[in-house]
Amino acid sequence: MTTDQPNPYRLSDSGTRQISFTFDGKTYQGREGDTLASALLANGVHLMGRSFKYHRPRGVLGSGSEEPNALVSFDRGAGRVTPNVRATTLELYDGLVANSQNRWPSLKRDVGAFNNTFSMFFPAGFYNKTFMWPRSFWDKVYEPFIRSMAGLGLAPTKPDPDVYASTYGHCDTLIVGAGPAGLAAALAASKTDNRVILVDENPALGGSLLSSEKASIDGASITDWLAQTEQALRQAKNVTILTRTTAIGYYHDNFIALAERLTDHLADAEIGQSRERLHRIRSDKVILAQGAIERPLVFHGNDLPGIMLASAAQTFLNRYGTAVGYEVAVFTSHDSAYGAAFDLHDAGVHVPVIIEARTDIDADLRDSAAARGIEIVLAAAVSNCFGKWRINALELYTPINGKTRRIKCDALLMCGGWTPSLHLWSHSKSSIKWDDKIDAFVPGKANENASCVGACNGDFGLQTALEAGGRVAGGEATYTVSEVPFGRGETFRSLPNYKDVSKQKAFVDFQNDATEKDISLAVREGFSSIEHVKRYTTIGMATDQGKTSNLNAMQIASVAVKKSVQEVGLTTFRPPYTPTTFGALAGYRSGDLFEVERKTSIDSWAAENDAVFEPVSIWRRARYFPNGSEDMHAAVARECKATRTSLGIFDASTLGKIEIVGPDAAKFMNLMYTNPWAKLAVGRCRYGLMLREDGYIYDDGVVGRMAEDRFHVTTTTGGAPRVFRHMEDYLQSEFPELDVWLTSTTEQWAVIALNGPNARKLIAPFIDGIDLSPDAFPHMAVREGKIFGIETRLFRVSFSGELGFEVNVPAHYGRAVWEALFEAGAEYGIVPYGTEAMHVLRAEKGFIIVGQDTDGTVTPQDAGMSWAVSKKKKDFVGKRSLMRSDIVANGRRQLVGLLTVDPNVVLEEGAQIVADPDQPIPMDMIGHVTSSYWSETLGRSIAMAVVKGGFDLEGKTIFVPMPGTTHSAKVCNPVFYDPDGERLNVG
Amino acid sequence: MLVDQGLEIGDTLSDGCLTVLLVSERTRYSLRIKAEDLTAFNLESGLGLPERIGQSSLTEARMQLCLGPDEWLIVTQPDLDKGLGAQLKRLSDSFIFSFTDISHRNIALTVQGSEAVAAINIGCPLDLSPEHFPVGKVTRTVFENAPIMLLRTGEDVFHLECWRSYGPYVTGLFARYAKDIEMS
Amino acid sequence: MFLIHCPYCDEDRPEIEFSYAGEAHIARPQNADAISDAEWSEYLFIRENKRGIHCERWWHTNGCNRFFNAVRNTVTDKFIMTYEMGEPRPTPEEIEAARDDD
Amino acid sequence: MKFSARSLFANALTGHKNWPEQFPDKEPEKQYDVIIVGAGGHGLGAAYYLAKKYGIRNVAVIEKGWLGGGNTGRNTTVIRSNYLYDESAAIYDHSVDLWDGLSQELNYNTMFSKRGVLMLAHNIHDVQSFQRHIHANRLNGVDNQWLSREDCKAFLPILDISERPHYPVLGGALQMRAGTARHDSVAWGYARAASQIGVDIIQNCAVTGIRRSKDGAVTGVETEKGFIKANKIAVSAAGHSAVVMAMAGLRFPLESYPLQALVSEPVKPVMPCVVMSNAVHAYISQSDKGELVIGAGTDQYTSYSQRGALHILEHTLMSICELFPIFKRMRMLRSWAGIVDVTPDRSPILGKTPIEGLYVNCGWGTGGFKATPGAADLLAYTIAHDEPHKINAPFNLDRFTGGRLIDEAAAAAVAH
Repeated sequence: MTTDQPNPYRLSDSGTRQISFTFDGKTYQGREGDTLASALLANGVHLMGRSFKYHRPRGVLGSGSEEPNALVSFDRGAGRVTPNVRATTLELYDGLVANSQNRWPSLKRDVGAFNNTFSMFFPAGFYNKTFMWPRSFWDKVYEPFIRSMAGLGLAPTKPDPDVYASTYGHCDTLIVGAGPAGLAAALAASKTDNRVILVDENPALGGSLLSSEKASIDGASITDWLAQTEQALRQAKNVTILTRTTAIGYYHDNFIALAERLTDHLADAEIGQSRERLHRIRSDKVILAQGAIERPLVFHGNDLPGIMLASAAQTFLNRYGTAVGYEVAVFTSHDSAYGAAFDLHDAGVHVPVIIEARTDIDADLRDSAAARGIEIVLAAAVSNCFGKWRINALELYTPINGKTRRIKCDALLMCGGWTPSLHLWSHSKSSIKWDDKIDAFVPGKANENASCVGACNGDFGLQTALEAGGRVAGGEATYTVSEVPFGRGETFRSLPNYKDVSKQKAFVDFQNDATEKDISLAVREGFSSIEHVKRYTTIGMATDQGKTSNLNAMQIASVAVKKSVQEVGLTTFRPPYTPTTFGALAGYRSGDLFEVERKTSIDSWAAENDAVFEPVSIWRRARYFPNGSEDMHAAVARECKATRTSLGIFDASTLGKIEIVGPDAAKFMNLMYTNPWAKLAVGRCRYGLMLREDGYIYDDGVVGRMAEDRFHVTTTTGGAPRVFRHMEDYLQSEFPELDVWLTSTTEQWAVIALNGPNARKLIAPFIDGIDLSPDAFPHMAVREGKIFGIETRLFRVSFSGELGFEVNVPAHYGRAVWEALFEAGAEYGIVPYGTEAMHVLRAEKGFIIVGQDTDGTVTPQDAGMSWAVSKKKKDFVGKRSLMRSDIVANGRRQLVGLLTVDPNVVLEEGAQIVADPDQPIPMDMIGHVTSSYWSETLGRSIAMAVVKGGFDLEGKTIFVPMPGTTHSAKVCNPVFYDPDGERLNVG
Repeated sequence: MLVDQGLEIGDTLSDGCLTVLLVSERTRYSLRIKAEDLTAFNLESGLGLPERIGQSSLTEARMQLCLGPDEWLIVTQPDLDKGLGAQLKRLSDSFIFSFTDISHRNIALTVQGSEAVAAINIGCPLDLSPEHFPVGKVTRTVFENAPIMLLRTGEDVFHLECWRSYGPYVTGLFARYAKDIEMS
Repeated sequence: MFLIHCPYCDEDRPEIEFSYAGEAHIARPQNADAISDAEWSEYLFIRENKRGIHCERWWHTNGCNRFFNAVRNTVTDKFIMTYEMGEPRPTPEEIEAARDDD
Repeated sequence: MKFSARSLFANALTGHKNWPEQFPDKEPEKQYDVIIVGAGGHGLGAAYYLAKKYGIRNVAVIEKGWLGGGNTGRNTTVIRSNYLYDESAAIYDHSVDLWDGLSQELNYNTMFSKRGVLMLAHNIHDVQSFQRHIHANRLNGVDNQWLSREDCKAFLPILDISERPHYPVLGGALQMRAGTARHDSVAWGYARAASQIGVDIIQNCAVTGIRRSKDGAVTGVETEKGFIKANKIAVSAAGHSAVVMAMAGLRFPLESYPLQALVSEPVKPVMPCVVMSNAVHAYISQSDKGELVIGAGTDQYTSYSQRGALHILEHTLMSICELFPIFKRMRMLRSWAGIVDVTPDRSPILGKTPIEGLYVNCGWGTGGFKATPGAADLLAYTIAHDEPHKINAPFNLDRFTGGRLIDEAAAAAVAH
């Protein structure tokens, strides 16, 4: 036996490059192609982690994604630390750094291990039974303590600098798993005209083939067959191969999520290169070839480092050239472990004993063992294991004579049978059924166009898998295979031990430290459903989601509750198959691409002119334009004053716009809005109020009639999409007989609002084709013409109470027209204003903002807008609801104005109103402040509020209790400024 | 045209396999007419609007795209195809239909190259294989958070339209994908 | 993400192009003024919320912009059929004939 | 056997072999005074309070599956009471009052952790809306306070308060008395306590019909285990409420939607409170086990499949990554869905029905867990007195007829 010098447990030099890596601060040598686990094992390091609850020392249990024990923190620099990575799947690169977790200060000296010493006090569910007294200790002592014990790996502390990708994909056949069954399926499918995607979570194709050296397929060695197969598949134009890709979840209608790892295996993974990619695949047909996972045996001491699944040892040997020990014992109840024992023996490892739980085995196996000089002890069990950081001996127990025997070993392999991987199958809501022959669940009826093939279908053995794979993909493949027969096994619901069961620690769920005893306790305490057992013991809830534990738990529970395993059933499989990076699920959609940020065509001007922005739905809007060091208050006061006295300019482009066209347009408008539309003349505008069918205010906006059969509707900025939907819904579902069509034109038009006495003077020189004189173009009118030679829809409307125009121009010209107007406006001291000044100006006039002064529970009557509701129309959406008993009842909250007794007090928006400020808490609140501002124009504060029975309270004083003080205010009409509307005609 | 959106693309994003170009100014009309009137309308107008959802009729000067059972988008090159607006206005005397100028509502991108399909599929959930999405097919769909309209004009060429304020988001996604191609 | 057959596009399209629009075949009362608050609130709020075969409306928002009807099994989430707005509710026999779930 | 550190110690010495069953699974008797349909936290709790406070012990709780297996065991365990309207604040605050001390009351540690719930404001509308809540809560005596952007950062140092274009943090509303509890323990604790005072818990027994007398009053339930007589029947079946009510011939203003949640792998403590962001539909806390517990929005369609779509989770996680860029490398361990029954005004229906002897507790939507003790107590009161308590009186069915809705969702509506 020759070994690698730096790797004392490396049996065969794979010929790949030697590289170095660091684990817990110590540098080791490994080889390219290693996983962290295989490299550590090659160095003779078995202790890789600590368990969750009892902090017990742990080594690898498996060799792949099923691993519950060997979890490490993978560290590639600031913000790039990933906790809880399985050492068995972490691909080694030169310079890799990883650290063990859930231990302090070090893996060998771990303070938390005292939990293990006192584990008898911490059985499953213990926390329900204690920490209750003294009561005050819970918040201050117990709970903080429990929380401090939480978690496995360290939480991240810095933002992740890496980026992620996401994509959609489609295919005819998606094959999950590139073991023999998956490869055979892919080969067969590659010969059709189907589009095929083949995915495997490993870096290489082959699955179990990579661990089975001795077989041959069609006369070729496994290595050669794999190479040929891969070449054939890579050459086939209709096949896409995705390695390092995990199928994480199976969703409705054959929609499968795949997570592809792109850079974790690279020594120089640049920042900016996508780290992972989420594939969202729709496939006509799905072939699941996910194989099976070996089950541990549940016996006292089965969690010491060095004790692992037989198949894991076989994989470490055949795939990584690494011996998990040189004195390797085997404990099994299934034939398949013999192959592992023989491979190890044949590679030069001493196998002192195969402890066989069954009373008899096939003669072939017995002969093969005898030929190798390996002792088999039948009807026996391991009753104890010795060693601190790694097993150094086991105790063999033969119940028939009650004898025990101590056997030295440096590793112990176990095999309790095999569990077909039904995770994705079950995600798809396909059924499963119990198969007595293999003591496991196998696929039942498919709920989608999907099939399971090979070991995950309960069909074991290489030839079986290959042929099943070929057949399921439509091929008639036959393979000539030489293989070690997979054999069969027997399941032992409990293994013999001379110790009392309460003195045993036989682990079922390794990571969560849940034992056979815990299951019995759960059942004893009345937790008879398997879902209860899971939740009570936490079995299956660790980061491996019970891949190695669920079936054992179910079988133990079935004995405890005295039911058949079918009756006990399995807990639900929940996506994802393996833990999946949040960033990958976010994909490209982070930072600037997290959400659309809509900007108007004038936005860039605002940015250049130092606007302060605010988000309004997904639009970015200028909130105010500070001059130099002005604060918002000063800027808004200045903007308002300029608008009231001369001229303000405002970007109103974000308002939603819908063009309503057709001979029945007015009829449709009549149904959608509370106002009457039939008699609105062409060229005139009207304020429109829209309700939901329940009678509450939904949206509002000015509507212009452009022609008999054409309306230009505006909506609130945030309301545009839902108003469009609301209209389409009624048009298509309730009023399909109407000849009318809707077109969203929000972004067709840039809208420049000019308000102030000089508004007309400003535009007059640049307008063609419109008579701007007050008589020809009155307030609430709309005309089509040109401005600066550009087509415009010019509205004479005002949301400020001043003379106002809204210049609509095709969006592309928005900024140019704005700039030209701004330049020309210099002579009037034109001031750009933002949404904040707009809000103040409209509040001074008592105009509502839907969503601020109304909140989805306000009717037109409540808002004092009965004037906008047609009394004559037979029908409009929401009409009937306005007659409901509680809607017409007294005491509804009504929109009023408020003037604080102290004019300098600006009430807080959202502040609550009471009639009696001296009452005790809870107070009887009669309303709240909806809008509140400092009005520079009026030289005092103003507010709008909804108040119970508010219309009748005009002139009365109400109170606004604030922390430490109570403000008083008088209820008034909400039109604070120019109640007769004379300003509309000034200028 | 899109200076205001901070978009000044028109350059190749990555090594020829993916090019995303801003389409120059176009005139666009949304045309709505009941399906039962279409035959007569086509006869009278000579427009030759395609009859089924997803179909298009394409010339250099004009694209006529059927987006819904009663909905067409007509996109024209303004310097090659004048007078459509006037023609539609005339037709409104004889037919009940709707047309609305939305020239400025949309922007258009040409997405082309061997990576065009993959690039669009990063955010568009449709199957863009030629069997499912042949040349000439058009539809509204989504590109992650952006509603888009997608038309295939060639094996590796797509005409993509979206509302103008969605432009930077859409091109931003393409730019990220282009970076992925470059770095991989 | 469902794959939904749009009866107007006559194609299976991904769910994210669609918006769910609630239970189908709820007639808006024509005589709203004449009916009681209770009857009106029934129209507004009462829903079958059927566990099993459910008639519902969808809107092909980012597609052909049409509202349409669907029959879906709310237990399995499988669509049984879709049909154009205005078509009557399919009979139990028609639904049974179209089912391929269980 | 009373649960305590002492009994735990004593049992440890005997190998934990002497713990009795916490809640024996019973076969149904022929008749009960009260039958409660649905053995979630609400139903089990109602049975407990009926027996404990009102002396009505001949009670059965009938469950289709396993107790606590519905929304009780599927939610993200957020508990808070800082609701806007007086009616809502009263009902949820009543619940929080009961949460405090529930462990001692039940002699079962439900692990109510008052770690604080911080709701983030991302735009001016949020700020206005939160201020309105805070002021209303203050005058209602409900704890809720405004934190500035900087205060939020001080309270939760891992919060990213940078000025980003999307969903910047402008401040937040913090309820310190709010927090989380251990969901399973709540169901188990109520089940054990109720069992101990005589309540029968009958699992794996679906109700298939509700029988009524000629004059319309209920007389009992048909079940998979036969007919069981009772003159008072309370339905507390969350997502399946409409299905059960239909058995009595009642149609309800309810729709059932899938609601998904997920947890990450466990990590050491990093998230000391609960954070909610309504604007991006995400909420997050860290369990005592170390998992980040994350709630998503509902799917758009009604369903009973307990299965949701991937894009809902994608959206939730992209929001979480945006709010907490340090979590981008965290990994989703497990995701699942519950069925939430939602009323038109997003407030529950808790009280009598038009049918004599039939009571209902439903429509809690996404907020049912936090209400568990309160809803249970009020349902018990309503059954015992055959009339609602003043706290749940406004949550009647009639409000939909007259229009006096309690619309918390509308009050938070975003517009303009």
